[in-house]
Amino acid sequence: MHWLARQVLRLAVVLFCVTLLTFLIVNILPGDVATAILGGLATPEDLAGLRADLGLDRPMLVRYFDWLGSALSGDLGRSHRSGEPVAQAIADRLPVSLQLMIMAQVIAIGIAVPAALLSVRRPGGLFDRLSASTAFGFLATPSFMLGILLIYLFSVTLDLLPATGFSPMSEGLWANLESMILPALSLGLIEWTVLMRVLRSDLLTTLKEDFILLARAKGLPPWRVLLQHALRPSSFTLITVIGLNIGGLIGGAVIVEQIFALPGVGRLLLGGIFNRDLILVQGTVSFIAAGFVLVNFLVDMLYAVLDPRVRHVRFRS
Amino acid sequence: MSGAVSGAVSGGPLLSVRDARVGFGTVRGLLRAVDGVSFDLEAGRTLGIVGESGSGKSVLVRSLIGLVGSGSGAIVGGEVRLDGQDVRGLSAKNFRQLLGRDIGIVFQDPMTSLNPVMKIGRQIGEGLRLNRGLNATAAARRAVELLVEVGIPEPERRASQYPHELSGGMRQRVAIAIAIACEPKLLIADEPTTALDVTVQRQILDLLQREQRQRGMAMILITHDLGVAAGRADDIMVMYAGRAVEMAATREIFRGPRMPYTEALLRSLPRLSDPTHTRLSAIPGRPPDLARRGTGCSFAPRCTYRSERCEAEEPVLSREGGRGFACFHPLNASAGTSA
Amino acid sequence: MSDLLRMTDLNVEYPVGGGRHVHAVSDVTLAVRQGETLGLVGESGSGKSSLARALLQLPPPQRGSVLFDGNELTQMRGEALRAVRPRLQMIFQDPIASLNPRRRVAEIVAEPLVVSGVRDPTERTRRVRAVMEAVGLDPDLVWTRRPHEFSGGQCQRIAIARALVLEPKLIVCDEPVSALDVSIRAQILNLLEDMKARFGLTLLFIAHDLAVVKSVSDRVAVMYLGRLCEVADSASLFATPAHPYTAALMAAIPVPDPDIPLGDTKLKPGDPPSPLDPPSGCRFRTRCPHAEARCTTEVPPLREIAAGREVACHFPLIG
Amino acid sequence: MSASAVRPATVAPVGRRLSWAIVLPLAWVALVAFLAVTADWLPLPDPAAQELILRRKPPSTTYLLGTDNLGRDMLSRIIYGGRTSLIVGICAPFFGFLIGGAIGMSAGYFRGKVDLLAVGFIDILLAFPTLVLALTFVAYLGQSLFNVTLALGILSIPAAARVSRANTMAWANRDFVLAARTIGASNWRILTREILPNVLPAMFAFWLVAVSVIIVAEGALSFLGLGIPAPQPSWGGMIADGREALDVAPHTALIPAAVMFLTVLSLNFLGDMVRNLVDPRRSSL
Repeated sequence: MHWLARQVLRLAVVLFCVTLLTFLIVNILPGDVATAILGGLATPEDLAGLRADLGLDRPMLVRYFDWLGSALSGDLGRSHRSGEPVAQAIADRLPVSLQLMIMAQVIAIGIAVPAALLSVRRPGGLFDRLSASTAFGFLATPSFMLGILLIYLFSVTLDLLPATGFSPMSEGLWANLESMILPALSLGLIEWTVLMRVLRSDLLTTLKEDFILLARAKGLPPWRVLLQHALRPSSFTLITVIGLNIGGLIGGAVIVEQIFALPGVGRLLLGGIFNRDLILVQGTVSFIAAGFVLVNFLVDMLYAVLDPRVRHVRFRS
Repeated sequence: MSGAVSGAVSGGPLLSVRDARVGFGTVRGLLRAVDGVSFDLEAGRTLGIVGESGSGKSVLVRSLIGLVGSGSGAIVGGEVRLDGQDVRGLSAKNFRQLLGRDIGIVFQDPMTSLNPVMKIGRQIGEGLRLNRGLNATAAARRAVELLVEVGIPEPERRASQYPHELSGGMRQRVAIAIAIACEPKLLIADEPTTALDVTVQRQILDLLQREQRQRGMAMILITHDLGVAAGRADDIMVMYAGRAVEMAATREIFRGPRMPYTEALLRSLPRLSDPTHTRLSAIPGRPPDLARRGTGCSFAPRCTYRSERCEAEEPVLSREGGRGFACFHPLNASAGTSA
Repeated sequence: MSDLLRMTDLNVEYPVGGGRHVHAVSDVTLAVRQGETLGLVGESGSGKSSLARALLQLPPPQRGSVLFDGNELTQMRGEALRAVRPRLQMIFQDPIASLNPRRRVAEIVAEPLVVSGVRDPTERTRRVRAVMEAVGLDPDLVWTRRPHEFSGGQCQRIAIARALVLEPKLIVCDEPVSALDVSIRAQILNLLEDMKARFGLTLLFIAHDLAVVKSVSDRVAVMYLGRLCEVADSASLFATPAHPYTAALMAAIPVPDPDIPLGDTKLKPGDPPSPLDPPSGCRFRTRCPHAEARCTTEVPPLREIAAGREVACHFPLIG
Repeated sequence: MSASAVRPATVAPVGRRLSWAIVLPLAWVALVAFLAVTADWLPLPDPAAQELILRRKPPSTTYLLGTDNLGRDMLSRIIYGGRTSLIVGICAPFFGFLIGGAIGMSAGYFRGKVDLLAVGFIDILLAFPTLVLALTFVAYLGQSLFNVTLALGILSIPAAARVSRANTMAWANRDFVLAARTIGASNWRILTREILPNVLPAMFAFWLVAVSVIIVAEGALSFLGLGIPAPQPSWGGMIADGREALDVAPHTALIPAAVMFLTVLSLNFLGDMVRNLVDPRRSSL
């Protein structure tokens, strides 16, 4: 498990650097926090008081390690606007963001995989060209634009779904889904295009391999060749891209939560940024980055489980 | 004897190919990869198809069994009969059945011809389940037996491994096990040892030959190595620029080639029996561009015997005493008179 | 004849992940004499290409010395090594990959002159034209074209021209014809022989094909799993191989003559071991028909058994 | 040897023909670029001039594309917004590719410790979801054209570094690089003369796509109100403004959306085409 140990170490180093970098950005960059919080009319005494309150008068690295110490025990500090513990604020809003991203991912994969499989059955054929053009169109549509178009279409014109607002699961599954479907579509309808293109391209490469010819020579019907022989060895880039694209999805979620007024982590972060809520921003950005790093770490593990060649190299004792 | 390639033998050949053609549409026009090749192959015999890269030998054989075609933009023509049955006329389903039951294939590189993410036992058993109706347990048992037969030690353990865990020679043995699993009548070996070392090549060729004899299969052995063909084939077909230029029993080809290309190729080979620094008789020039072929014999520009006729007119494969050659100025005239 | 190149106790290792190392070349001592062609034969994994790269210091070997034309290459770095390089050139297996696809043929052949400081453009043009003509390329036809417009054989001619333009003393040919078509090989082999005579070259000719090696080599060295098995002059090695591996290699070669019966390699069944985990003692013992207990424990040293014949075997087939 | 003969020759790529699929995107990008450059000399109303009585007017002969919530001329704002998008879109990836390209090429060529450092650096920058990092950067740097460009430029470093590193590694293993070393060429000469010309086409294709990605990112920042500061027009900001009047004056959101869509679509088309020319095998992603 030599490899695993090294990966965990690498993960720890990356997490350390990520939180440190967040801390530096929030603290070094120009703009005095105390002035920002109290406004231009505050007296120097008030400003100094607040700085002491926030611990801004101590050296930066000392503050960072203080923060890191408490962060490791689950304490991300308190928002100096609302006084709410940051960890609690994130925990409250996380389910909404997670639901949004999982639904978006399900939509994306649910469209991408069948579309790619149908496309490669006849490369250059009608379905292939149609799905490629559709994908191209969606690829050129930013999520904020798609969100508005969906609102215009389904809420303003057709009046089928609510334009904004969130209904928690406690108000019933349908009400919850009704409020989440447009946000999830705004993300998923863009995400699938990337996944489809990746999978299609890898499938086409795999289908040129000799082992596919051999599978055909065994007398396997085309759909079995595609599903049993081609799909699995073609899905490794897809898995990597799904992991990497979660970053884009998080960014998209920030926007979509804002458009649809969903109480998620992204909106919490935006609020923090607009209010210059230093501790809240520091905590939220670190949390998001750490989550993203962890997901990619897991994807990397999954890779080793799915690809026997990688497993062989990595888990040889 | 040379009956296997002369055609029209009583009882009928196992495989009969007439005027096979494969063309690819390219930016520069139609590329005739295979241009009107005909041959017969009888049960139990080995036909060596010899040619350089681009001679069309692999494309020819793959087109016969439908592995070139849909999707690749290839245009395939000609008639193929296996056991008297018109293969090209079969429905897709019946054709797949024929392919799975009656034809086995071994490709050049066992690294790429085995599925990297599927266990070896399953890859062998797959064809058995599909074409011989075995259930999973029976197929797995048979897969282990086949591994024993192709000379793989610890067959049970190997059956549950993935291809990358085996050496190159072992992988090719697995590929042979897959090819012979359904007791095919025809075994196609497409450069089966080109990716292997000489000492391993020897073992693999021995194995192929043993299986072919034991099972009475017909075999097509595609190779660029005249040495490999000399030791293993009953008959040889030499291909150049998409055409069959000479066909004969192996000994006749090596003793008295009729087509100047065959002769030139044989003479250009360095041999262990020659002393060091023996000057090789190189063939000048290089093979023609298949998309821009002019009139006349494709080999004419490189041929020492060429005449005006060779550049103006295309020689057809003529048959003479059981052997065929496509040349206006055949060599070794004592074996027959020129056409 | 004096030695132009002398490798002593050369060792090449490289990591393959998981803390494991391939022992690609182990304790090889071998000399190439001025003006000769030394053939180096081995199958994949024998370390013959690693050896070639190590003696060019690309990268330098882990241990051992490489004495070339009076210079100890392993001790040299940077500018000093660069000054020696023009005398020591290399030709590669894949001629297409060995030429930069984005540069023109004239630039490719002139590059060694530019790098080694020939500043006068007319002088460069003169020398490039001369060497192109020598290798059978028409300078006016190829000058501004790019490598992809040529076939493999033509590309190999361009690569040979590039190696020759600095008038080197030694050229390492790493499988120079194995990527070429059968009908082209003889052209390139003849060209190498011609160039050797014309420029007074010394060649280290690496190949897996015994017949090709025999046709060009004065002496032959046989490698197996990173160690030398046998070194001898070409005629006696092929007449009476002393090492069981050499004998097996010769018996395994498919001969293009149906009347010569297939030889018996006498090898034990099984595949060659992985270079990651070579056998103890004699590395060939797992497949050798003559192996005894001593072969497991004791590495056979390369020793002289007759004049000009060296073999690394406890039980050589002759002598 | 013969396996290569079996691979069917690829059918002529569609992109190589000069078709509408190239002409239209090229024409659109050229039009947007031309208008953005010449905006100051065109007879356009001031994009910031408000005319509250004339707010939310649909397109007409006076106002070709109508007016927005504050009665500003949409056409003028679209053209000036295009200027913003193009400045950020072109400069930010250029900056990122200059630095990222250098890092990636050094890492891919020298390997070893240099590679380890570079990969670590890339990993850390990649650990931040792009938009989140951009938001944080801009929020604390302050909103200005320069800062937005700088932030997005920094964010394009890791992608550029990855592309150039992967390409460099693929080329650095070729025998012609080894050949250059056997003739004694210096690392600098090998990097600039042998490897760079081979890596550049792939980088260019990627840059074209990066331009469209950055235009979208700038749009997103402006949409959230954290991009180019207010009176200066920007497509993302216009869409955000128009969203408030989606029910009464949908054109205020839909027109800038359509313009942005067409621009991004055109750039993607051109990027895809260049990539196909560079490497026919990697036809997607």
